[in-house]
Amino acid sequence: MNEIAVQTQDFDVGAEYAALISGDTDAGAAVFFVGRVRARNDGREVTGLHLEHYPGMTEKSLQDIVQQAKERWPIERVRVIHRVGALRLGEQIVFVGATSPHRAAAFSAAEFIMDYLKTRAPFWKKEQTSSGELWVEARDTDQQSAQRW
Amino acid sequence: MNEIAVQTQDFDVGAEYAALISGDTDAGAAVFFVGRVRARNDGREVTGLHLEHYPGMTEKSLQDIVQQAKERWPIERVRVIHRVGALRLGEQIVFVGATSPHRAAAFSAAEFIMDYLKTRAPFWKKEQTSSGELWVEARDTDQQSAQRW
Amino acid sequence: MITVLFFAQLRDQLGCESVSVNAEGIRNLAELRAHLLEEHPDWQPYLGLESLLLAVNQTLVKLDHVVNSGDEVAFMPPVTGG
Amino acid sequence: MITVLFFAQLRDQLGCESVSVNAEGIRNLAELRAHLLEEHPDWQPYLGLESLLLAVNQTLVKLDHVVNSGDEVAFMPPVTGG
Repeated sequence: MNEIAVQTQDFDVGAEYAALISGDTDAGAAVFFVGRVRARNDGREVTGLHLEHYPGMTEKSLQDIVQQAKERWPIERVRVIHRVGALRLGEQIVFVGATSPHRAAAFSAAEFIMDYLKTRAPFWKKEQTSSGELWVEARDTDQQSAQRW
Repeated sequence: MNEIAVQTQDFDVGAEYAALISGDTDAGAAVFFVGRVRARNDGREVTGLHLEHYPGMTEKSLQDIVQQAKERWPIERVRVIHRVGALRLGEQIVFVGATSPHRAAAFSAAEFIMDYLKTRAPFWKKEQTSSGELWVEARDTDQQSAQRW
Repeated sequence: MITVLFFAQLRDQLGCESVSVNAEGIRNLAELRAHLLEEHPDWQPYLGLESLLLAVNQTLVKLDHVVNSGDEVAFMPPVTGG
Repeated sequence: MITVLFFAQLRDQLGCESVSVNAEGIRNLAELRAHLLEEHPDWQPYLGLESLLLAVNQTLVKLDHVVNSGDEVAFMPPVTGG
């Protein structure tokens, strides 16, 4: 299993979890994050997203973020999936899974990967809303989250 | 779906995830923790566990912990499952899932619930090891983790 | 009467799962424990441990918590679930 | 030559996805940007933004990063994935 996937197709959380723990009895702790297209964003009614990315750099930046997580925490396995292209309301966008012997390490690694992905990986969301399309603005809170680490 | 389950039977992470997000397009973020019986603990070779609990108080304390999480963070849905009885190497012990519009809230709520569960919910592990059975000792690091919140 | 429960290694150490105690003259958990230790001096190394968790009617409380007839009291080792 | 790529709203604003620039006399990203703004003064409100992310050969870098012929350079709005 590759650690990183950038893909248009959906993913199966149960299958990803099963693959992450398969045959590994040292990883007592597994933490997962799933991000989905939500109905409201900054007060706008969202009906869908288009996710643009920078092919090549996307995979490279995710691999670099995963490598940094592994250097900081005793991680057994990591899996990052990010979808691109057209996504409808409620659809899954991103999956991050991390396993470790230690609970705190698994939580920290998964949250670190998400915080870095949000501020360093070249993805851009264009929202479809009731009043037309618009590019999503980056949030200061995401920068602040990433600066914690 | 009940928020809390204390049970001998195993759980299906994919099905639990599906139930948590079903029909809810406001929860853009979902965080899950799964704890499993691991092969090594404090240098001992573990072959299985027996999980004892205090029936009645267990459910009450988990419900209280979930309530505290909801008062601290904007949580959409929560699910906590803890198994009791005999568990073999690699088997799932505990599931905590939390959904929220906000990533940071979902991460914090799931980790808070685990930290409190580890120090306040009346479960006790007896390990089967290559050199016999022994009751697991509580860890200072778990107390410290719970005191962060 | 007060129902007193013991769990996990504490139960194994005392060789006892539960006892019923006459509530008369017992105002709080500290007095309940003193009463139990008077009747079972050999329980001191285990029931005297400061690290024990205490519950009255299935809620965690401190040693100065009031107990009444009909209460369910539990003495428990530090928990190790999750 | 240097390949320069623009992404997302920046690409929409410039009405341009990529340009090739003669590397001669251009030592770093700041000079590359100055060169582009000389040729396209109307790009200033967008390409002049301090918030833009910069990459050379698919790695995030700062404005003083060296560029050479053959490099792939990207100017990008702050990212919004996840």
